[in-house]
Amino acid sequence: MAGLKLSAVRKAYGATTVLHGIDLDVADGEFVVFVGPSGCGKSTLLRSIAGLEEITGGAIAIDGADVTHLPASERGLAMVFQSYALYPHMSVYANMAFALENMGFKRDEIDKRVRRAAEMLRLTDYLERKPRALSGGQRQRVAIGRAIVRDPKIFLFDEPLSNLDAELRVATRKELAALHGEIGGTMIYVTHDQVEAMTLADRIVVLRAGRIEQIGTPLELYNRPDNLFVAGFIGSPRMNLLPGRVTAAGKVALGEGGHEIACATGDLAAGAPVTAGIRPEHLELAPEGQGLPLTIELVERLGGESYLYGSAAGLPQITLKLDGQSEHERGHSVPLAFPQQKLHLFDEAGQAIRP
Amino acid sequence: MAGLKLSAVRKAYGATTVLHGIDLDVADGEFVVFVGPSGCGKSTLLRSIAGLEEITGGAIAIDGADVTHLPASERGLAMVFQSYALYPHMSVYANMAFALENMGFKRDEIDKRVRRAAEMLRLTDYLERKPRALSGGQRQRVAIGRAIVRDPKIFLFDEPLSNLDAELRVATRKELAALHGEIGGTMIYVTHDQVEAMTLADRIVVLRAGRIEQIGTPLELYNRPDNLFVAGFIGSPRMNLLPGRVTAAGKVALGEGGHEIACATGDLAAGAPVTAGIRPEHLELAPEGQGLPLTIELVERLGGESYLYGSAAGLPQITLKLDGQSEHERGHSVPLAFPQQKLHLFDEAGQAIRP
Amino acid sequence: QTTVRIAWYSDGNEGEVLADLLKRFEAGNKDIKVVLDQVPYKAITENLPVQLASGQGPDIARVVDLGGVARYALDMRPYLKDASYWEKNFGPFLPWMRPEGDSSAITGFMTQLTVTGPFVNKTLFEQAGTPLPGPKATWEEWGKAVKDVAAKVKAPFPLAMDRSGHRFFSVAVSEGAKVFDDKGEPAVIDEGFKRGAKLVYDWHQNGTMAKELWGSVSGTAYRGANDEFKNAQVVMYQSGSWQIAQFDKTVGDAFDWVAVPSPCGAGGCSPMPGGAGLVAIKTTKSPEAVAKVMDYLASEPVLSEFYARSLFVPGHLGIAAKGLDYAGATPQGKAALKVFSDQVAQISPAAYKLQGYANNRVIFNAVISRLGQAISGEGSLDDAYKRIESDVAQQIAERKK
Amino acid sequence: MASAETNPRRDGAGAAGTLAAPLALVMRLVDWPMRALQRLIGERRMAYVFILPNLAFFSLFVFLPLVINFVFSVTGGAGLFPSERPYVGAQQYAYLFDCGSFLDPSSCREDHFWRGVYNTARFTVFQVTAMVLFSLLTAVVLNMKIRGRGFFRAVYFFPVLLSPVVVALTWKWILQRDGLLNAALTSLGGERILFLVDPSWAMFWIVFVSVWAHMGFYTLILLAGLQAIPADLYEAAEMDATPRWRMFWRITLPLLWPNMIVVIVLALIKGVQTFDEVFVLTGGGPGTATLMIVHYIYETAFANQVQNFGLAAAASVVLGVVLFALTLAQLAASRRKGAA
Amino acid sequence: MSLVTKLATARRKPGRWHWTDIAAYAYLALGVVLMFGPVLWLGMSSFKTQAGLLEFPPSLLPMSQKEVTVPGQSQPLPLFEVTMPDGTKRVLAQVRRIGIQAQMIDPANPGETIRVPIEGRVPVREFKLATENYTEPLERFAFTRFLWNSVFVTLIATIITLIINSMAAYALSIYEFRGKTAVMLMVVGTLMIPITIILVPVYLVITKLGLVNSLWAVILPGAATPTGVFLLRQYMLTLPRDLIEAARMDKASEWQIYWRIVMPLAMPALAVLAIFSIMWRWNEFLWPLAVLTKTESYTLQIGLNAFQGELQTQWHYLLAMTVVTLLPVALVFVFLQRFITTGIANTGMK
Ligand SMILES: Nc1ncnc2c1ncn2[C@@H]1O[C@H](COP(=O)(O)OP(=O)(O)OP(=O)(O)O)[C@@H](O)[C@H]1O
Ligand SMILES: Nc1ncnc2c1ncn2[C@@H]1O[C@H](COP(=O)(O)OP(=O)(O)OP(=O)(O)O)[C@@H](O)[C@H]1O
Ligand SMILES: [Mg+2]
Ligand SMILES: [Mg+2]
Repeated sequence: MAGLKLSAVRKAYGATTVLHGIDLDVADGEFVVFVGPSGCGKSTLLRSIAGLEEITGGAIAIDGADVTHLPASERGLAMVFQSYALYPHMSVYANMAFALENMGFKRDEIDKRVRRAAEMLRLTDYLERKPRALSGGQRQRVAIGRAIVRDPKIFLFDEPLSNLDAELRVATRKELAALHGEIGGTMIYVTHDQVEAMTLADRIVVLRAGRIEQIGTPLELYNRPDNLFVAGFIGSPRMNLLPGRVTAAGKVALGEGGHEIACATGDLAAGAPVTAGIRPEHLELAPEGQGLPLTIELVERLGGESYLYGSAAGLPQITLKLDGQSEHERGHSVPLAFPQQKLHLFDEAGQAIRP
Repeated sequence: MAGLKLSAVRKAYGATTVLHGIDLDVADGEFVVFVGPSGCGKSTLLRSIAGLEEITGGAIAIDGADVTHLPASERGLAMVFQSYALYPHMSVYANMAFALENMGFKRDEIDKRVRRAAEMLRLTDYLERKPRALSGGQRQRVAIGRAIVRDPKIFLFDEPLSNLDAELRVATRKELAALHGEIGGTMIYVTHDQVEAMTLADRIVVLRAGRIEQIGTPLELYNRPDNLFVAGFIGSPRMNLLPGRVTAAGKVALGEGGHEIACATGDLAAGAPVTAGIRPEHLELAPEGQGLPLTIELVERLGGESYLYGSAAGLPQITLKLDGQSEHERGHSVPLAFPQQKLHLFDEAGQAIRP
Repeated sequence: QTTVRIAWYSDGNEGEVLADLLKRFEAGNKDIKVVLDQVPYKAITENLPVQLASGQGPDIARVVDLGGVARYALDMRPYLKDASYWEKNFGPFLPWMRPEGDSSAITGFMTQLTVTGPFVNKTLFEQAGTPLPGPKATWEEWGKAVKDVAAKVKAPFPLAMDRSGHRFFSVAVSEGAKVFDDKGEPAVIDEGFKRGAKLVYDWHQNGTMAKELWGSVSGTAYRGANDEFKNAQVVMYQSGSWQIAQFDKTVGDAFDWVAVPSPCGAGGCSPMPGGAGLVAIKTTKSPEAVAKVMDYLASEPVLSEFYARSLFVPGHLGIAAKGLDYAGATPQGKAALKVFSDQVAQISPAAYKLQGYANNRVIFNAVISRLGQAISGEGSLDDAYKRIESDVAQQIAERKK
Repeated sequence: MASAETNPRRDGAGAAGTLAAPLALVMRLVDWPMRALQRLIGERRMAYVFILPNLAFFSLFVFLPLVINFVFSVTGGAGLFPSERPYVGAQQYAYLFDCGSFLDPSSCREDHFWRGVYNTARFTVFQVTAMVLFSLLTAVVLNMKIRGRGFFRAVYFFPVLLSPVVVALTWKWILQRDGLLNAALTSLGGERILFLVDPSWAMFWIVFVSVWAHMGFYTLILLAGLQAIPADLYEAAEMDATPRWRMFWRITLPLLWPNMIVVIVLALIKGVQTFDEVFVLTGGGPGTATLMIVHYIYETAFANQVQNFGLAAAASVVLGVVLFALTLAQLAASRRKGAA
Repeated sequence: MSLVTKLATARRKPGRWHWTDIAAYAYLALGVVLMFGPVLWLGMSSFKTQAGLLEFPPSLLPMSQKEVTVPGQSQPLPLFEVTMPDGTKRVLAQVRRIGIQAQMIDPANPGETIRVPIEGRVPVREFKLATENYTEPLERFAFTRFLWNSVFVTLIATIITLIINSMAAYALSIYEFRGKTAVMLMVVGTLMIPITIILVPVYLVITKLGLVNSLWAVILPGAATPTGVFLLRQYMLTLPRDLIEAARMDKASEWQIYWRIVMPLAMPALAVLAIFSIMWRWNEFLWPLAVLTKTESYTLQIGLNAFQGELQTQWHYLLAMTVVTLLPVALVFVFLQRFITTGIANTGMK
């Protein structure tokens, strides 16, 4: 187990720069998740850490030792690929033993380790099978097993669950959390699934176009996004982001309608254009006659909760989440209240205004 | 636009029967969704309706006319495939025009129809592109456009959104709902996505191993599942299903611990084994010292809501959904209350006991 | 122990016979091991020259292109037991195997002297009720007679002639072709040649000859009609002495066949001589041993046995003079062998000269190739004449470079 | 049991059978020096180590001979070693291209070369056309849901494994005057046809035999292409009420096109190279009606008494240039497909 | 073409016979006859006697004339069915033939001689395999020696080819390195050079290496086949990159990745190359003929062709020996058949 330190890591393919100087400290035993939109460089960063890509600039240190120019095979890391990359011609056992053989372990030591990992992952019955005779979830576990047996300094995961179906994804996610609890290794995990990131991470790193937007615990990101991008990216359904304008300290007028809400505006002068953000689950229904009137365009009732999509003059579509099975119908108008303590405000550059 | 009537539709591949007599009436303009676990025969049923599979028994009538032995090309239906099945060598325009050309339409009529559909689907700018130059969502729209231009009697969809990523899926789902509102055609839609089924359907047909388990509106299925299967299948996260035993009329003891809850038991005699079901969102925290004590094993905080997974003596893992960011931690014990009106009870055969 | 390797191709059973004889030699000469490498004929014509040119050849080789290989031949004279025996018995043939400009070397002997000549299906003549033309009959007369017979008995090949330079020149020389000018340089196209060529060309035009042999392949490829003759589809087959063994074995008593003397023309009644020589190769490491083997094989009793068992016309004057008893042959075969042996005396000087000419294959190949084209309708005879002359000139020029 | 599975022998070799065990051992022993080497020169430069053996063989037995061949083509005489051959410059090429009119081979100095060129061109065009049509037809039939598909595929592929000489011999035995085909013809009351003596028939039959022998290979390529066409496209087309013929022209053919290009180019290249089969079957005849370029080269270099390596080499250089162009065309075509 | 269109798009329902099915089966049946027929015919012909081979019309099965031993005759006599002048038919044995008359006797009644015109007799024949077509040449030549040489050449050459070609293909498909394009161009450029046209230069190289008459002279020159490199490379390009990277993460050396990961996964392509290599090597004729001149180094193809003389070809032997050399190909075909169809389809010969 080991810590990891990235200093100004840059990566360019020819003329296009994919990573623009990434700085990151990962503590020993920490579970760090990279999220970000497709193509933002998550995989590239992970592969650079692994040594599968040569970085263009900066340095990578594992446990204090510089590994920037070490080939992948000598960094002592383990990686779980999105495709699992199991050796299709080898049995599960051989798949797990392969790395140990390469490292020159004795036959009985190999056997001991493989069996222990197999037991932990409930794979003991499948050791003789070839990967193609396994289900998706089992394959995924073999891929993890292959990483575990080596007792690596750091585990790297590149969207390991994205090939599983919804139900299995949930189950495996929970297993992964349990596993981290059990072996406690340093783990770096790439995903674009909200829920995975929120539930697994000690810390989340939000990437965008090769730059880090914010680093923090899941709830920090949810509760206090640093900027518009993070605010929009974290949370599902997306936060409602409504353009507005500061009318006075503590007052923001929304959209063209100019509906005024109370909101901490920090140092912003009156007239400054801002964006007010509020999550669908935080919007409340105001008492009749007050609040912003919202004309409902679509109602989705999922049983346990309902989503209302509606429009208000001069504002983008607003999503509202209600518990239970809402009675509202398309065409109804409901008054919206914006609870002040749940509001987020962003300045013209998209930076959060902290109260 | 037309109605559809299936009478005792059977389908067998050699010795294995895939559909065991399906009866279904779809009204003109209705949006019907087929759901069910993988391999239950959803696609087969849809393809049988389309005429791509010859059925082994029963009859299919469209608008009252028997089409059982008509080939697909003469049934006048349109289908959107999971893979979209766009002709890769033809432009978007040609893809949409292909069917019309086959049907012998005049050139300007074709042009008119294609352009109208393209407009409706916001594809006008892409008409000259080949499918490979389109994004996933655009391709999906082309596939729908190809169906629309023909003005078919019924639209058939086989998991049309499953190849899209999460965000796009949500957006397209809403578009589909809007489209149905606009053109109002009869639509039959296969999915295994809970949310799609709940939000799009007028009625949902739950299939299991080639048989219909229940037909009803989404909320009917959510609120009043006919049996254990539907109860477990509809709703996410799954309903907690807890084995128990009737101790007296209106009383059920759960698991080995024998925690007793109040519940309408219908005609069941004391001692009858039952399953009690309650959805994670309906479980409540009881006042301290009362209720079933649940030891928390895992907490997932998603920001707007939290899931608690815990165990109680002799019962399977119980999931509990709480609004907001729960303070509970792993290892804590919380007391559970089972609100009677939210409880579902199923007899030994899995049939719901209606109060 | 020295090893002597012989590269040998076979048409019939001569390989077996030789192997037999060599075994006896080895028994008497423990210090010499003789290995007989039996190869396809193709290896001798196409690969042996390359091998010899690169110094990789065998010690002894059975070759047909005597003039071509002569450059690589070993003069065994210093090593032979009795050179005069060789001169006496192989005299006329020794020059064939000598390098150009050499007039004394002894490089090998003829394993077989071939003489071209026609075989006739006598039974077909009988069935047609046509008498056989006499011994001095001309080619024209034969042509008419066989056409007549074929028409009566519905044989598809009145006259067949191997697609080969030797066979053609047996006609051309009889018609008076001289082939060389006074200086000894090739002058292939003369009146005699043209008469012969016209004859063959016309035969193809009027159906006396079928296009299948001369017209069916290109270039220098050989085609024979022995299979068709055996199948009684050929009335007269202009081939040569080497066919006897085969006919003897495979025709059986299906019909009567006879060899007849070479027909005549304006230039006489000469057949073409030819054959395969066994030649010692210069690059050998042990010329003494080679000479010893050759001496053994050329010795009269051994060679007699060889000729007799393989049913070859002897290329040894002494044996020829004595006459050979072909013990294994049927009366028909014996008769035919006699006819051919007698024909040796009829060979004209022009024919000898052509056979002895080092580059004779250049001439043969050009003639076959170009005449074949004319016969199959690609160009006229005159075109063919021009091409033959230029082909010959070109290749000889290339060789001299 | 588990350790047996991990034994590299089992992993490494598969079908190679008994040879596998010693081979695996050798390979394992090779690993030590290889690992050391890798440490020395780095991971990426190992590529050179892997390419080296093949490159060495290649240079020695292909590239060097090609160079020697070129040297032959600019020298003359009958000598075998380049040192024995006088330099003649472009003379051999001049001979080849010494023509009154390129359209009339008989006006050329090397008329057989030009006949070879025209015959080869004609043969190639016919052969490619027939090859494409029949392998397409066969692939389409084999792509149907047919019982015993594997067997039939094997049947059509089987002649590909025969050597050209066997192929030619087999058919010669059928086509000659007294062959099977004429026997059938005469027993049906027809006249014998001299298939290999009539120029048009001869050309027909060499095309036929060539298609017979190689069709299986191209069929497999097309079959792979057909199978790569997603079935749901046909279903979509069916839903679109597409008539059958239109499905073939508008869907099957366009989507099969990349494979068709491969087939066309490969067949083209093979056609230009044709030699053995035709040589044994017709010997280039009747006359020179089926004389191919390679046959000309062979004959010039070997069959003539004066083996004219220089002229043959010049002709082969010309042929090589043509083949190289065709190969590049194939590459370009497949590139374009790759981009597609 | 309309047949093609129908066939191309035929999607039939199970259990129903569309006319295209019938057409397809008919076409396939024709295919079986056309593809197997000629070779079968060759095989059967190889069992005919030299005379039987030439007869017209040819008999389907190897037949030969029946013979009887008749008392008083030293040799067995051939049997004929004879149409007598009165129209009756009798089976008679022929004693001799003189011109167009044959002297015959009735085997049952050997005393009486009957004269028959030769057109009036038809040979009585029986089924008989002329196995001597096989045994004679095999006895005459050092068959086992040739066989061993052929097997040795074929196997060793194939192994070398597989190894060095796959190594090169591995380098060309997995790595980026300087000079890669040049190497690729060289491979592709020579893909289509027929050996016939560089026979002499290669011979010179072999001579200089002193390999003439060694089996290595046959094995080595063809080992670095451009076709093999190309085919294997195309296949390896389809292997997932992830596997190789996973192996690197697993601390495998490059050699191990090649040998333990890439090779097993390239098995279908290797099998195809193996099949082709075996065929090429086994059937090779022109080249061994040029470099092998000693009996003890002959391969089967040369050894068994030695009865092709200048003036005569002994067809019965030639056919029989052709069949002999065909057998291993047939075996290879039977065993590796399943790889052929999948292999070529996937080797991206596209
Ligand atoms: N070999 C390459 N050459 C050039 N550009 C590349 C290469 N590999 C990746 N890129 C580019 O680098 C960027 C980052 O790619 P990367 O795979 O890291 O994205 P990602 O965040 O993992 O996306 P996803 O969520 O889709 O997996 C992309 O824009 C991609 O196009
Ligand atoms: N051609 C076929 N032959 C035999 N069985 C088949 C065939 N096609 C489908 N089946 C079987 O029919 C059953 C139903 O398949 P179907 O594709 O309709 O399932 P599905 O509900 O669409 O599943 P999914 O959600 O995975 O798409 C499956 O068990 C499948 O194995
Ligand atoms: Mg990625
Ligand atoms: Mg399905």
